[in-house]
Amino acid sequence: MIRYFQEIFSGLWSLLVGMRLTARMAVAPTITTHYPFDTLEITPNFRGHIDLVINPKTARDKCIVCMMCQRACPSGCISLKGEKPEGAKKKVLTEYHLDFTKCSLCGNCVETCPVNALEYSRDYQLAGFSRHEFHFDLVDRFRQRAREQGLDPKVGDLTPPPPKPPKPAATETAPDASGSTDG
Amino acid sequence: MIPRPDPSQETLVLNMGPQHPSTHGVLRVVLRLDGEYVLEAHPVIGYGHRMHELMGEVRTSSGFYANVGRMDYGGALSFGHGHVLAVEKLAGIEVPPRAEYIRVITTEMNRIASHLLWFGAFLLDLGAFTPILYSFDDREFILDLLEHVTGARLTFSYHRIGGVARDLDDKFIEGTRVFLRRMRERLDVYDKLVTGNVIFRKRAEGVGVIDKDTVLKYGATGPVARGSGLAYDIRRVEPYSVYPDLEFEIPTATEGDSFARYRVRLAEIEQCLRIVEQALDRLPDGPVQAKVPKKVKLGPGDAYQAVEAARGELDYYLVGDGSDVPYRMKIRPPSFSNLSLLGEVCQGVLLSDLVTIMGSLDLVIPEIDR
Amino acid sequence: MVDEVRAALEAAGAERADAVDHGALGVHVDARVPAGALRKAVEVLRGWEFLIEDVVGVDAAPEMMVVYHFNHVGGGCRVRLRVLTDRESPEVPTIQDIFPGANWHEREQHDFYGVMFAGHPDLSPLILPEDAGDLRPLRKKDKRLKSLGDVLPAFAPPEAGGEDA
Amino acid sequence: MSNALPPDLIRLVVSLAVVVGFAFANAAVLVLVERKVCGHIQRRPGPFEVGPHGLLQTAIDGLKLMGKQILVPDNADTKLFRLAPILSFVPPIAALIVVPFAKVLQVRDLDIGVLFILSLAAVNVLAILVAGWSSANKYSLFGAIRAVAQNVAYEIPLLLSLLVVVMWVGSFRMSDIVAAQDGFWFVFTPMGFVAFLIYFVTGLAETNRAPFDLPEAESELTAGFHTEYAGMGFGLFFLGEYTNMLLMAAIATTCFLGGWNGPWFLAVSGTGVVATLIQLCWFLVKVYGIILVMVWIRWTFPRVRFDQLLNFCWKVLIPISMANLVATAVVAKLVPLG
Repeated sequence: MIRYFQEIFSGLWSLLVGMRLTARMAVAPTITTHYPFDTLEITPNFRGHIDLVINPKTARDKCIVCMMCQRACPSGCISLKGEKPEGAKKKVLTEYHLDFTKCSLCGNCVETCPVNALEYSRDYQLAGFSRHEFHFDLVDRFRQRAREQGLDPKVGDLTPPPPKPPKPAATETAPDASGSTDG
Repeated sequence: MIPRPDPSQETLVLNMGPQHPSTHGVLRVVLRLDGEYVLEAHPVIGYGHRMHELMGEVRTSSGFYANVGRMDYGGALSFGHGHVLAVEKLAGIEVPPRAEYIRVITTEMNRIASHLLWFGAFLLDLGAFTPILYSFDDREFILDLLEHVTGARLTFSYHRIGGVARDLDDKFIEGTRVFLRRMRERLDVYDKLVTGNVIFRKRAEGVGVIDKDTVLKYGATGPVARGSGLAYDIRRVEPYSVYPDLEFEIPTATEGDSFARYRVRLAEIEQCLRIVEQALDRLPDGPVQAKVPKKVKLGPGDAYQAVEAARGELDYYLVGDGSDVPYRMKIRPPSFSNLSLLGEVCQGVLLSDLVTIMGSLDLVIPEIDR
Repeated sequence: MVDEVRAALEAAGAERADAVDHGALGVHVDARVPAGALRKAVEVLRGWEFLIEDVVGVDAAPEMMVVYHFNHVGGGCRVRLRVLTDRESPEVPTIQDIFPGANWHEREQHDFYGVMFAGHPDLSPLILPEDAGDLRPLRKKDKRLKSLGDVLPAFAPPEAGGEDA
Repeated sequence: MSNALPPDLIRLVVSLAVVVGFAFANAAVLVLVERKVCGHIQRRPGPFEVGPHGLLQTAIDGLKLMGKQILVPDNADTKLFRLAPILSFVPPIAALIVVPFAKVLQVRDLDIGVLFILSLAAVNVLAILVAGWSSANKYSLFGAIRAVAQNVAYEIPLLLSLLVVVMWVGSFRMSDIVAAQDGFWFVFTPMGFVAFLIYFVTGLAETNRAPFDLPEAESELTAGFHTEYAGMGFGLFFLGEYTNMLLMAAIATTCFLGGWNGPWFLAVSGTGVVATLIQLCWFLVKVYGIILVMVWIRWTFPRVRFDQLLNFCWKVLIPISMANLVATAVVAKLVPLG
């Protein structure tokens, strides 16, 4: 009989303890962010989809069209094309397509790139009405982003760069070899 | 054999799932009910099957690695840890100690996050709506930290064969220390709100008792085994990584009921905090990435790597044929075995208890389906 | 522990049960068991406090292999049983009555490889859809198929007995 | 011409309109209160976008519900399926006519007021049963069965705890009960306090509020009896539920917390406009105080299990309320009240 009442009272007490806690929480300040008006700061390390690195001096991309990223991609979502301008030694990137619908954000492309021509974007508000909106044309994005930075984008520019004489053999990084995996 | 309606009996066949609030994903449980009593429970899995094992056999190890986190969205880092360890074992790659410490720190943080996710979801199954928001508050803290170091919040893709993708920075270390202090205080909130609550105790105590023998027969692991009195934790029984250097206990409970599993998980959060604290203190300097050949050749031969994921023992069985693509990759996810005992445990329980039991097993369906 | 288990497995009919380097291979005991002796060997393990880990099929050229993993709850003794079976019509006895946990693992391997587990009560598709039929997704196509000896040196030509322990 | 309509009838119609309006307004306010309280307990602001601090959220939600298509499942019993929501919200509104909001603010002062309210409140279970049965859905049926078992069981301690008050006052009439508590509320007597606690718990169960929300237990039965309802059908169930809550709180206020009486030092017992307004304020403060606690409880506790719910009723609530009733009988005999 005593245990019967004891159980009722201890049970009631445990309920009151919980209610006191939620009451304290109810008067505590809220911890949420009022999203569309107020956004959290996003970490610089955020790995979104990939983008081409803009070289701010030349307003060019760094890509050497070595196809390493395309080969490293486990999902086959990268396809790129390059052309050799007349008289130039290196290829110039003309097309870079990322099929983001298939991308699993593993980062292999960025890490295998021998010249660090790829970077992660910090786009996270990705939503669209059709899957075609996620077939990114990175060259196009490059142009837009460069303009936003006040540069005149020279991506896919097939006219050979005029200032050749100053450094004849300095940037002779071979497009095929030695991608160390340290990032 | 899936129960079918039988007009000769006064029983009801109820399809619970694949869309049901408490099956946590696309799990379907076919029940034969007598009133509210469950006569038979028959889990049907495979709705989220993506054939990860086949992908493991056609992709290189580093290419496949991104898939690993997709299996267990709750504890992606444990899955990644197991995968890189297995590959490194078969390829004979030495990992720098700093990288191994970083792996342990992040994995344990992820384990806490996973347990917090479970905590909220379990209470949601029992009809308490508020605890999930409190635990998500803490979980957000972890995810923010992990996002800072790995770049993603859920599918981290952080490990690399022979190391990790990015070194820890001071912001992460400081943030983690803040988190350790904060989490210890928050455990008190959970105790007050949930552990002591009489309704919760009545709902969880004595419900879904799994005895030791059932655990052995079905190969259940993780908190399910430890809640039944087996101190079976791969981090201790088969130490890997730097766990032998760290001091921590394996919390167990003997009752084997849902409440025991609940207690084990909460106690594990505390132990994870201890591990993270020690690992941070001992974090050695050095590189975080070993030199690995461009093509990581596997085998020939086979290797088995067991790690303790948040839900139990996770095993990778890799068979290599000398190329950089595994010949066979078998993943043994913990929830697979943990779920398989549901049919045996759920005989004669109430429908509400079935929800409790499923919740207490901490099922993650994508890892079962793979 | 390891030696006892080895002895018991050999007594139960295992062709060979070797102690292998756990650090390098992840198991302590690597045993090769003929299909006929599998159930006996598994019963031996059931007698001790072993828990079942998984059942794995490995498709290879002359014969395919079904691998069973068990672990002792105290640690220090992970056992691998390898059973070879015919590739065209693979069949091994079921162990689901000894370790009920093997039920799902066997069904899964049946899904993936078409291995018949003789005596299994219900080999309906577990993970694959019900209408999967004879899909058997993990069966290697001819191009990818390798001989067992190439993949696992221990199973290389009969004269090579060198175990990598 | 002018006496064609008796003034009493006009009064009744007007009052009924006011009561119905009040029921709707109450539901609108309570939905918002519930979401706001829930939000703050969970450390988020709750609805925030529509109107200042989200005050108009319910209005928008109501509009949305009205705009939605009314879906009737194929196998459902269409007539019953449509009847159920109406059955759920009309009786509690009808019951409001005997609630004394102030000394003169009462539509009808029936001499069986308490019985009238309880009998109308009990129709709620019928609505749930009809809804669950006619939906032709197994989960709905489970919800309906649970609701019937639960409400039938909890009706007993509910009545027993109210009988304590009735026995004391010697009348079922609401105004008598309030009058008997002038400056002396029943909740401050030992028997009254126990009866109040029991009444509160059973009230939670009768209105299917958490932790006794088994008929709609969402983690078990997806949404229980209203799984198949969408649009305004669902909205009417909501309306009924919140009106029921109001009713339960109103009875508790009337029977235990002194009705429209203020605390003894602030009691105003006149019949003038100002006095009536003060009395109304007191009444509403008490009613919404009780409802706030109900909401607070809902967002704090897990749900009980079905057998525990019934065990709790039969093994704890009924014996205690019986004993309480007997004790009251003895005391009332020894210490006659007024």
